[in-house]
Amino acid sequence: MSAVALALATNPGGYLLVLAIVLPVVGMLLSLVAGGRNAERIALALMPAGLGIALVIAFGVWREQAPLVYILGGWAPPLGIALRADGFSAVMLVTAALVVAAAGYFARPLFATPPQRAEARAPLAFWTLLQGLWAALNMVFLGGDLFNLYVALELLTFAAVPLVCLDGRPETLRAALRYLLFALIGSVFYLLGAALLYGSYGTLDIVLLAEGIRAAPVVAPATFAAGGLMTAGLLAKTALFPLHLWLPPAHANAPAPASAVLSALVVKGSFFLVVRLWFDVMPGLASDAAMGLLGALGSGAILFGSVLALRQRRLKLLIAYSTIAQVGYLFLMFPLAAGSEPWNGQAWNGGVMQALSHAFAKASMFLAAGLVAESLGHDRIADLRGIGHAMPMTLFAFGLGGLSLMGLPPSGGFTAKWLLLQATVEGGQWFWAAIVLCGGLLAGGYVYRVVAPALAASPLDVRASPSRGREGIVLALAIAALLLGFAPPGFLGLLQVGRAAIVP
Amino acid sequence: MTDFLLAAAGLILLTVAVGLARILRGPENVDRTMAAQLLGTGGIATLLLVAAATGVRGAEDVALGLALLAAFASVAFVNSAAPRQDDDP
Amino acid sequence: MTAATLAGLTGAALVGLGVYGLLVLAHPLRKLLCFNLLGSGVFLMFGILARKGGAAGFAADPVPQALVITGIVVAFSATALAVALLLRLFETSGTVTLNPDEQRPE
Amino acid sequence: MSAADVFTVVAVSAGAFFFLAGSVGLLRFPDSLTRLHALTKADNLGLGLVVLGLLPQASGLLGGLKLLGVWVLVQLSSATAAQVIAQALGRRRPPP
Amino acid sequence: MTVIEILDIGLAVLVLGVAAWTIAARELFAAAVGYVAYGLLLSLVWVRLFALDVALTEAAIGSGVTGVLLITAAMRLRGTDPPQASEQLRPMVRVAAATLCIAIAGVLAAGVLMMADPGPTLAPDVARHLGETGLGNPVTAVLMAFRAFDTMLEKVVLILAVIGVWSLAADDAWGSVAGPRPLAHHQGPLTFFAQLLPPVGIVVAVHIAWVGANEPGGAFQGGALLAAMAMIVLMARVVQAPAVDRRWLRVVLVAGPAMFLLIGMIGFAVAAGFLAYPDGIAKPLILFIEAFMVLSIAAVLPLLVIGPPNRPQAGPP
Repeated sequence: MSAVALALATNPGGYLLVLAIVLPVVGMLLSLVAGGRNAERIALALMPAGLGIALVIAFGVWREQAPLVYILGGWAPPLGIALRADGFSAVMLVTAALVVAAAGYFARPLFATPPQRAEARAPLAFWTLLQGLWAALNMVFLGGDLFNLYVALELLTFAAVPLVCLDGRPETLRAALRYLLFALIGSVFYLLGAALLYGSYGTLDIVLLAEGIRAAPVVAPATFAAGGLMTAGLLAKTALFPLHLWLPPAHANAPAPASAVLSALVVKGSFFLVVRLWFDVMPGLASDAAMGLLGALGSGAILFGSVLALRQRRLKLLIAYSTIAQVGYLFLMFPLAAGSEPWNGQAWNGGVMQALSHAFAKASMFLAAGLVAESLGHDRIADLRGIGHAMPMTLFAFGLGGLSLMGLPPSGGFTAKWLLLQATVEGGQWFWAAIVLCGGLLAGGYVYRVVAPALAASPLDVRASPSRGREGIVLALAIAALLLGFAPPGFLGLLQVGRAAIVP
Repeated sequence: MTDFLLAAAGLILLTVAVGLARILRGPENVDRTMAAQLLGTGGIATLLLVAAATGVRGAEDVALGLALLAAFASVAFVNSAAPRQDDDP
Repeated sequence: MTAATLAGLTGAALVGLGVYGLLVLAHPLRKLLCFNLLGSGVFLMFGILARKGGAAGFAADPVPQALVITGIVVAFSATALAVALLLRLFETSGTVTLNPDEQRPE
Repeated sequence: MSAADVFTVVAVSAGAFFFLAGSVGLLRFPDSLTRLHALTKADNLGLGLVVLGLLPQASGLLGGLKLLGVWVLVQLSSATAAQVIAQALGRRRPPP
Repeated sequence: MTVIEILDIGLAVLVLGVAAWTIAARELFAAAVGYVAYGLLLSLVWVRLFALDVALTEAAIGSGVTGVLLITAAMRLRGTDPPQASEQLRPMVRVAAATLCIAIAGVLAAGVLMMADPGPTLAPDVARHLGETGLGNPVTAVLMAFRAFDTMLEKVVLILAVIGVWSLAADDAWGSVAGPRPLAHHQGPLTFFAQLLPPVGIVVAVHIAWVGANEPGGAFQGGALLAAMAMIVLMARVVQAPAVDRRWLRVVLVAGPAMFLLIGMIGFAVAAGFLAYPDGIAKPLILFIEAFMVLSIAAVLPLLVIGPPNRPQAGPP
């Protein structure tokens, strides 16, 4: 059977993809009906189950060395909708399950229903929205249809925006509203692009579109317009420089577990779709100039985000600006792996590894910052002297996360940046290497700014020490980022499952 | 016959548009609310005429829906223009 | 010129108008109105696809029509959420500006 | 042209005329309240005649009933709207 | 040029004119009213495109429900427009923005003019498989069968939006009645209207939801009209909105997507898989799901319009 025929039929194990999406949706609906403390119980109970499903999917993709496919309702595309999991989807599913679970268990004391009440506003909203967000992410990673992915993107936005302003302060409301407007405009542009593609090829299915574009004697001009519009919309949602303005206030003012999920996963959702677009929908159309532009914007993000991170006075804002910089690295994979260059697996692996390691590292750092803010009542960097002695485990986790951002061994960030560097050498595109190295140095600077004074022996008034369990969660995430640095070759092979079918 | 119905639809749309231009300018919100009301009636008439002329099925249901909603803008306006309980002296 | 082409051109112009309003209007409710104009322009683009895809006894391709219906629902939910956010912002701070410079300094 | 068609032409023309009259009234009358009255009267008559004219063209009994339903609903809506708008006007500007 | 072409051009000019008006209007309220008019005109355009299902949706949502939402918001935000001088743009920026927008619109217009006619279509595929669903309305078949997953998730989007709106409540207002503080005045004619209209409206809404299987209409349009009736009685204060923590309200909210999911999962056991319907009983199953969806939509839309609970529980002031 041809690769296209394989992508249009359900294969064994495909039903797991349905479960990965339906489980959190059911959890969300049940949580809303059951209400009160049950919302928290349901969410926390489903997290291990969801992680299990994600792991089984990843194992299935790795064992078969081929994508899992499920045809919904038995209606094959172009009429119906397919769900597909390639290697990238599989690792993102596992990452999302791990980070969501970590944020969930971390959030328990923050979003517990007060004992004297049957139900309270913030806890109910948090636990239902968290599950909704998780479902939306899984949909983004598995969707095989551009309009279905539009619905997934909107679901993601609707779950993410209210999480920003759960505390109801004007600053957070303003940040949430700005975030919402950016995200909505981004999705409309995405939808417009999808319309143009349907008008040219009569399908919204990713595999069929790629096939149609490849088979067309002359590529319709609308295809390029669609690519541009969809990319622009998705970049606004990913907060790629210079469309990053909404991100720092939103991510820095949200409650810590929400910040962790937003920075680690939500921006990756729209990035994932940019990758889908240029590597799966229109792999042959990625011109060097367009991919170079994406790389240049990424480079701008790395430098700009890092420099601004160096200048922040609040810890959470520093971490938020660092997200802008780290998102920039993701876009270096476009000039290196797409475009006219021969398929460059190292650049692809580097980009994916960056997405994974940043997810764990950034989640760990935001949660660490949350613990610091809870213990001190503030997160002013100038007043963090001595925090390393008061909360050694938290600071250690923060430092490990920082290691990954800098790209120092041993860490997933190191592997990612090393692979990207190797790809620049192979492709002869040296200038990107300078950006990677420069960004590493700047990251070193802003991490040092926090860690060095924190290690000073200085008395610090700590209101309440965090629980061991929550510090453990923060450390576990940092260790996950570290362990990615020891990923065996088989793991890197998993990342490329599904590529062979697309790239001849 | 078809052309006659379409011409009538066009004429009604035109008169409604002229009225619309006059009252959307205000000066008061009441005038503007009336603009929405006017367009509702004229829009339904246009819809029915166009549907009859082009033979599109199910237009009566669209008209019914629009007719149900005809007073919506006015009611919403009056509703939110009324003072709230705690504004009362 | 057919009704479909005309609707498509209207859609294109609406997209332009919507983006213009989003760029130059400061009030969040105005931006939201423009978002809806932009959205309906995009839906009209689907409309021309539907009409030009009329075949097999259908006056219009049903698939883009179904997508537009879903799209209208999603756009409405987005508007409702944004309006609620905006009203809450107004209630808590007395202003509706989105300008971060007017946030209190940290 | 059949008798039904003649009926349609006459009734729809009359309807369009009332719409025209309503808009002219709108441009000529000085204040909101009189405009409101001119408008609702003319428009409802206009819509009523259009509906009447389209009845012979309706698809079956149900279609005709729906057309009449549309007219009744619009009557009800615009009467209510006129009333509540007039009340709102009165509340803001008490009569001298 | 034929009459219909003149009419189409006139309609397009009117749509664009009203759209431009909503952007240029000086006052917030004027812009909101302009949008209501715009929504109505747009549903005429959809009738001209022979997309009656969309026209119904646009009439109910675009003009009706969104109109109420925007008008109410504009009234509550009186005095916030025009913005401070600091937010006024320099003319150069305006010109640059206009240039960009004309470029975007130009590219899209070129795309429209170059589009193949007849264009690519899935209509034959829909026609081929329509029989398997037992439905006569192809749009309903796409929404409820071929792309049922989208439709189910769209209902989840609505529920997430409700949670998002409710999450904006003040902490001490949780558990109280949804929506802002009540109005002081009950208006005689409004109350009468709100008692008379809903029975008629319910009949129309159920009719439109029911015929949706074969004619234009369907669960969403019917549900939206039902929601409109709920909004009328809420605005006229004939009934009060329910408190947000009522269990029955939560059940009604999730009923649509939950039933969709449940029957979808049953498909694993008795049909071709998730969201597949067993042969022969697809139509009754779809109508069964739609009944629950109508209920959920009728509850969700008014809740989204009236906003978060806003009355402290301590008791009336």
